[in-house]
Amino acid sequence: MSSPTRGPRFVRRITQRFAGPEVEGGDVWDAIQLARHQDRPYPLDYIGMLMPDFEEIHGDRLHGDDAAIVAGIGRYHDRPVAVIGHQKGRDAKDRAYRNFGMPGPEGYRKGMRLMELAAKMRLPFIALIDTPGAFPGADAEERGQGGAIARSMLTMLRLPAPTVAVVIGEGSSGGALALGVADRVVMLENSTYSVISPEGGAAILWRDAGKAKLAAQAFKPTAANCYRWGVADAVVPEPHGGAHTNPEEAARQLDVYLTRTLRELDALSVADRRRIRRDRFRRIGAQRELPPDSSALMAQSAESPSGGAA
Amino acid sequence: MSSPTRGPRFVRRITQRFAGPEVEGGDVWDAIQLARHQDRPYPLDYIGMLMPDFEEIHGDRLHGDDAAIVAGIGRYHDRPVAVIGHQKGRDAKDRAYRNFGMPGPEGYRKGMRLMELAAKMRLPFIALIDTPGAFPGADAEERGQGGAIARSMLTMLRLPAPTVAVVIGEGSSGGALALGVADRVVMLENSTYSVISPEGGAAILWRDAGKAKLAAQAFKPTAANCYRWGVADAVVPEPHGGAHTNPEEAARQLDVYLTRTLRELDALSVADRRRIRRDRFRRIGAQRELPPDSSALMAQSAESPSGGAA
Amino acid sequence: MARRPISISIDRLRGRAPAQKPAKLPGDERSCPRCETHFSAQEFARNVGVCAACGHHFPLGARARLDHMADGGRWTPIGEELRAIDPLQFVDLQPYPERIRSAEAKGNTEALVCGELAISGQTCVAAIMDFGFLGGSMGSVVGERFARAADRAVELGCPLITVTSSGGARMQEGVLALMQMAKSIVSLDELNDAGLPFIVVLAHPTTGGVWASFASLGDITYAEPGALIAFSGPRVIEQTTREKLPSDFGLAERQLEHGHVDSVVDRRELPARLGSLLRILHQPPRPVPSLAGQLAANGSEGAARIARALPQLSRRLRDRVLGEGPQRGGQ
Amino acid sequence: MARRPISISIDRLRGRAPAQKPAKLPGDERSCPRCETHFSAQEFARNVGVCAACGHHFPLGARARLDHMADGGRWTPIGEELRAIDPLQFVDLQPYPERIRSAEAKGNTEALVCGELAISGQTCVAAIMDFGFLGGSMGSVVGERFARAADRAVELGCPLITVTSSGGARMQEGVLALMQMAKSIVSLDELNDAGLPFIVVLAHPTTGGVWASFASLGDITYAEPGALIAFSGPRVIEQTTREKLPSDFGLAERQLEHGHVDSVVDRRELPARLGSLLRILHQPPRPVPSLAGQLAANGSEGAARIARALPQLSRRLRDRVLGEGPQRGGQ
Ligand SMILES: [Zn+2]
Ligand SMILES: [Zn+2]
Repeated sequence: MSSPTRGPRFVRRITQRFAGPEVEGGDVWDAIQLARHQDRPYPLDYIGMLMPDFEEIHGDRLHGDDAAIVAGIGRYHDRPVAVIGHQKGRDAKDRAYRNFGMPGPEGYRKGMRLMELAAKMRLPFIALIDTPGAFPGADAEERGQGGAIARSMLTMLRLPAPTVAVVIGEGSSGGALALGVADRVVMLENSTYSVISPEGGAAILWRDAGKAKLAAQAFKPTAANCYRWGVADAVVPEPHGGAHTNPEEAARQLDVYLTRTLRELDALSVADRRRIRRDRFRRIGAQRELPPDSSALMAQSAESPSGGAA
Repeated sequence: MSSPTRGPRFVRRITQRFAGPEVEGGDVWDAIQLARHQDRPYPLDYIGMLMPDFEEIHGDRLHGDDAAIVAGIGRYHDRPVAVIGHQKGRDAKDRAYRNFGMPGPEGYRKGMRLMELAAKMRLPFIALIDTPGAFPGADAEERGQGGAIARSMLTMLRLPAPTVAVVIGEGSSGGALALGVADRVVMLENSTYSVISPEGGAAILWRDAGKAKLAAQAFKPTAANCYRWGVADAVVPEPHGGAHTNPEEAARQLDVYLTRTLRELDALSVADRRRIRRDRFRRIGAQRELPPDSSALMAQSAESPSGGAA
Repeated sequence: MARRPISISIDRLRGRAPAQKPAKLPGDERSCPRCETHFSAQEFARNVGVCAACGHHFPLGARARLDHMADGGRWTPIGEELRAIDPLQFVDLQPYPERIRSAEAKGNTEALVCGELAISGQTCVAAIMDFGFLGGSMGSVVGERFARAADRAVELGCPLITVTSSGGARMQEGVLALMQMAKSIVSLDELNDAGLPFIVVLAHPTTGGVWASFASLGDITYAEPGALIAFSGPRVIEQTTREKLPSDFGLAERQLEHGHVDSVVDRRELPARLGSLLRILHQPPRPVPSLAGQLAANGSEGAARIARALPQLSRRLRDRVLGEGPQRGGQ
Repeated sequence: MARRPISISIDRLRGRAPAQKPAKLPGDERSCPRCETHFSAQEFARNVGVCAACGHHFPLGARARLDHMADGGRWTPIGEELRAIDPLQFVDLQPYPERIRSAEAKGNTEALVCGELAISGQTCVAAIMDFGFLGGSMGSVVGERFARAADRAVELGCPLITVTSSGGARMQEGVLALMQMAKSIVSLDELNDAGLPFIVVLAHPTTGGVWASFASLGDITYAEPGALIAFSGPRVIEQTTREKLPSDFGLAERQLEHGHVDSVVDRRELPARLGSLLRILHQPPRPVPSLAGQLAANGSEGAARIARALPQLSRRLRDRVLGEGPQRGGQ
C-alpha cells in the first residue's frame, strides 16, 4: 500500500461544508495552502488505495512519455475503469521527474490514448485533477500544447461510458480543465478550482506574482464557491484537518462518492449521458440578457446568472 | 493549368491490357521506368486538371508539415471530395522539397486530419499513390513512422463515405499502402504496386541494390499482374506511350473511372461500404488449406489461392 | 481555368514580422510600427488595418471585420442581447463592472461579435473576437454567444467561421471564465454531429484559453501574418523556464512550419479565400434516407418491412436510431 | 494488499542492451553474447531463452512461447491447417518453395502460430510470431492466421494477444505480402467493434510491415528488453541518410522513452504480467439492452412503444441499429 508520509496535523478546519457561507479573505489563502499541501494524497495514492490492481500506460505514441500525467486501467469494485490524473512529486527528485504536475502535450495525448481505450471498451473514465497548470515551455508550445488541451476536452466529451472528474488538489487553468469535461465534476472539500493559479493571476492583474494572496481572494476558488457557481456538482468531505491527515479516510469518502455516482450514471444510455454532459457545460456561465426591445447598452433588466446548483 | 512539361515520346507501348498475358523479364523493368518517368503526372497535376477549385491543408497539428504528401478538399463534379497523394518533385529543388515523395509520420498524420474531416462531412476520399516508400530516417522512426502508417490504414478503413485509391505511379511498400485501404483500389495502366522498391528488394534478397532489375522481374509488380492477384480492382487505361505523353487524356481516363465508381459506391449504405471494404482486404492473399484430417506437413491438397478478380 | 496556383510552397505561405503597438500620432494619423509609413484613418479603413507599404497587420475591431467579410457589408447579429455581469464581485486594480463599462463605451458590447452573413454568396455564421474589448478575453458572454452562433449554424446547416484575437480566459470571471473553454468544445461537438465545417482564422494575438479550446480545433485553420499564437505567452515562458525564445516564437509563420496552421492569409485576401473555401465545401442538404431503405441496406429485410409500416417515426428519431444525422455543408 | 508498486518510473522500466547472435558451441551448449556465460539446453529452456546471469533475451520459438504463457502449457492451435504457396513463382537466390520446405523442416508450419489458451485462468487468443521461420516474415498465411485468431477472439469475446518478431513483409510473396498489413488492420477493426482489448508484446526484432501494421496498434504494448523496433532497419537508414545512428537506436528502452511502448517486460515475468493485465481488463458480457428500453432512454416514447411490439427483431439487428454492439472484455 503506497500511503503517503503523514505531515503535521492541521488544527484549523478551514473549509465550511457546502451549505455554509463562502470562505473569505485570508481563509481562501489557507484553503489554497491546504489544497497544495505536500502530504496531500496524489492520484497514485488514491489509485493504490482504491484499486488493488492497476496497469499504468506510458507514452503518447508520438513523441514521449509525460510523467506529470499518470494514466491506466484499474480494477475498481470488480470492473475495469480508466483512471487518469495529474501527478505531482512529493520529494525534490520526484517533483522534478513529475515536472511539478505540469503536463506537456505528451501528457494530454497519453490521456487521449486512454480515452480511446475507454471508448472502445466502454470503460468508466475517472479523472483526478491536481495541477498548477499546463507547462509553459517553448517546446511544449511547438508540439501543440493548446491543441492537445482542446482535443483532450473534445475527446473526453465524446466518451460513451460514465465520466467523473474529481478535483483532488489544485485545479488551475486549462491544464486542469483538459481532464475535466465529465458527466459529473466534483471537488474534494479542501480543493480549489480556478481560471489560473493565484501567482499567475497576480502576475497578470497586479503585474506582481507576490500579490498571490490578493489574487486568491479575488478568485475565491474554493469548493464551496465552485459548488454554488455550478462548476462543481458536489463536494466530497475530507477527514478533519484535510485529506493528508488521514488518506485512507479521504479515499474512503471518495470511494463512497464514486460508487454511488457510477451506479447512477451506469443506468443511463450512451445518448443520454452525452446529452446530459453537453447540457451541463452548455449551461455554465453568468450573464444577463437584454429584453428583445431594449435599446442596447443602457438596459439592465433580465439578469440571468445561469450558474448555481445543477 | 499546371500541366507538366512534356517529355520525349515513348514509342514502345509496353503494358498489355489487363486481359492479356503478364509482362515478363526486361519488360517489367521498362514498366518500372515508365511508372517513374519524371514527366509523369503527379497528384497536383491530376488535381489541377480534375478539380478547378482545391484547398490544400498543411500540417499534422503535432510537429510539422510534410510536403511529400499533398492533402486537401477539392470541388469535383460539383461536390466536395477529400484528395490526398504522394507528391514527388519534378526538378531537383522541388524533389528535395518533396523529399522524393517519401513521407515521414507528419505526412500520414496530415492525411489523418483530412480523413477526420472527410468522416465528419461524409466526403468521398480519393488517394493518389506514388511513392518509393516511407522515408527511412532516425527522426521519422522516433516520431513513430510505423504507427503513423498503421493508424493511417485503420483510419482510412473506417471512413463512412466512398473511398478510392489509385496507384498513379510507383506504389512501393507500407508507405504506399498507408493510403490504399479503400473500397476500390485501381492502378493506372503503367503504374506498379509492390512490397518494396526493386532497389530495396535487391539490397535485401541479393544484398546488392544493383540487382534491381532482377528484383523487378521477381516481384512482377505491373498493373496487369496486380489485377490478376486481386490487389487491383481495375486498370485505368493510359494514353498511348504513357500518361506523360498526354496528361489531359490520362486525367480524362481517370475522371471516367472515378465518376463511375463514386456513383456505384454512393448507392451503398455506410454499413455496406464498410463491410465490403473489410471483406475486400480480408480475402487478399494466396495460401492453401490442408484438409482437416491430413497429417500435417506432407499434405498438398486443397490449394486455394484466394486472390483473383474481385 | 484561371485560378491561383495550387502547388503552394511553405516559402510562399510565409507572412511577415510580428506586430508592435502603433505609435500615437496627432489627429487621426497612424504610423506603421514596422516601416514607419504614416497614413490617415481613411487609408487605414480602406486597407482593413493593413499597412499598404509593408503589409503589417494592425489589430482590427470585430465589426469592421464583419463589414469587410460579409457580402455588401450586410450581416445579422446573433446574441447581441447578452451582456456581462460580475458573478464574483471581482476587484483587482479596478472593479470588474467599471472595466466592462469603459470597454462598452468604446462601442462594442462584448469581446465576441457574432453574425449571420453571406460570403461570395455562401451563407455562413461568423463569430469574431475583438481584442479591443478587455483584451478579447473569454468570459461567460463570449462563451454563450459562441454557443448561440454554433446553434444557428446547425439550424441553417452552414459552416461556422471564427476569427480569434484574445488574451485568453477573462480573469475577472474566475473559474466561470475557464469553463467557457469547455462550453465552446460542446458547440464544436454539435457541429461535428451535424457534419458542418468549422473554419478558424487566427488573428494577433490568439493565446491562453482561446487557443487551448475552439481556436485550435478548426477543420481548416488560417492565420494572419505575424499573429502570435500560443497557449503560454513568451513572457511567461521566459520567466518560468529562463530560456531565451527565438524572435519569431509562436508567430503564424512559425506555427505553419510546426504544422499548426494550414495557411497564412493576408487580411485583404480573406473574404476571397473564405469565399473560395466555402464554395469548395458546399454540400447540398442530403435527402435523409428512409428508415426502411437503411434497414434493407443493412441486410435485414424483415426489419425493413416493419419500418416501412412506421411513417410516424420522426426524422429526428430516425437520425438518432440510425446514427446518421443529416449531413450538410456549405449553406 | 501485497502487489507490485504502481508508481513505475521510467528508470525502473528500462531494460538491457540489444541482442547479438549467439555463438555456436559444441553440443547443446550455448554462450551468452553479452556476458559470455555458458549454459546447457535445459538451462536455456528453463529460463525461456533468457540468460540467467545477465538477462539477455535470446530469440525464442513461437511454440515455446505458447507453452510458457499458457496455463499448464495447454493451448489449442488455430489456423494450423494453412500453408504457404508460391503465387509469384518467386526465385531470388533460391526458389521460394525450397525456402518454405527448409523452414518447415525446422518444425514450425509458418511464421505465425496461433492458439486459444488461458493465462492465469483468463481465456484469450494468442498470435505468436516465429523469427526462425523465414525471419518471421509476414506472408499470406501469417495474414490469414492472424485474421482467424482475431475471429476466434471475437467469437469468444476475449482479448487478443500477439508477440511479434519479424523482418517485415515476406518478399517472396510480393505485393500479396504487402496486402497482409491491411488485412491485419481489418482484424483490428473487428476487435474494435466488439470492444475487445488487443495486447502487443514486441520481441526482437519487430520491423518493417509488421511494426507498420498490427504491432504498433496495441491498446497496451509491452516490449522485451533489448528488442529492436523499427519500420526501417538501422542499416537502411544509415545507407539512405548517411547519418550515424546511436547504439540504442530503435531499442525497446529507447522506444519507451519516445512514447511508443507502455512497459519493457522481462520474458520470464510475461505470463504473470499478462495474467494481471487480463484480470484487470476482464468484463463480464453485458446484457444487451432491449430496443424498447433504449429508445425510451433516448427520449422517444412513441418509437419505444412501437419497438416493444417487435419481439422478432433479432439481437444482431438491434445492435446494428442502435450502434451499440455487445461490449465484452476479458474472457
Ligand atoms: Zn508598414
Ligand atoms: Zn548473459
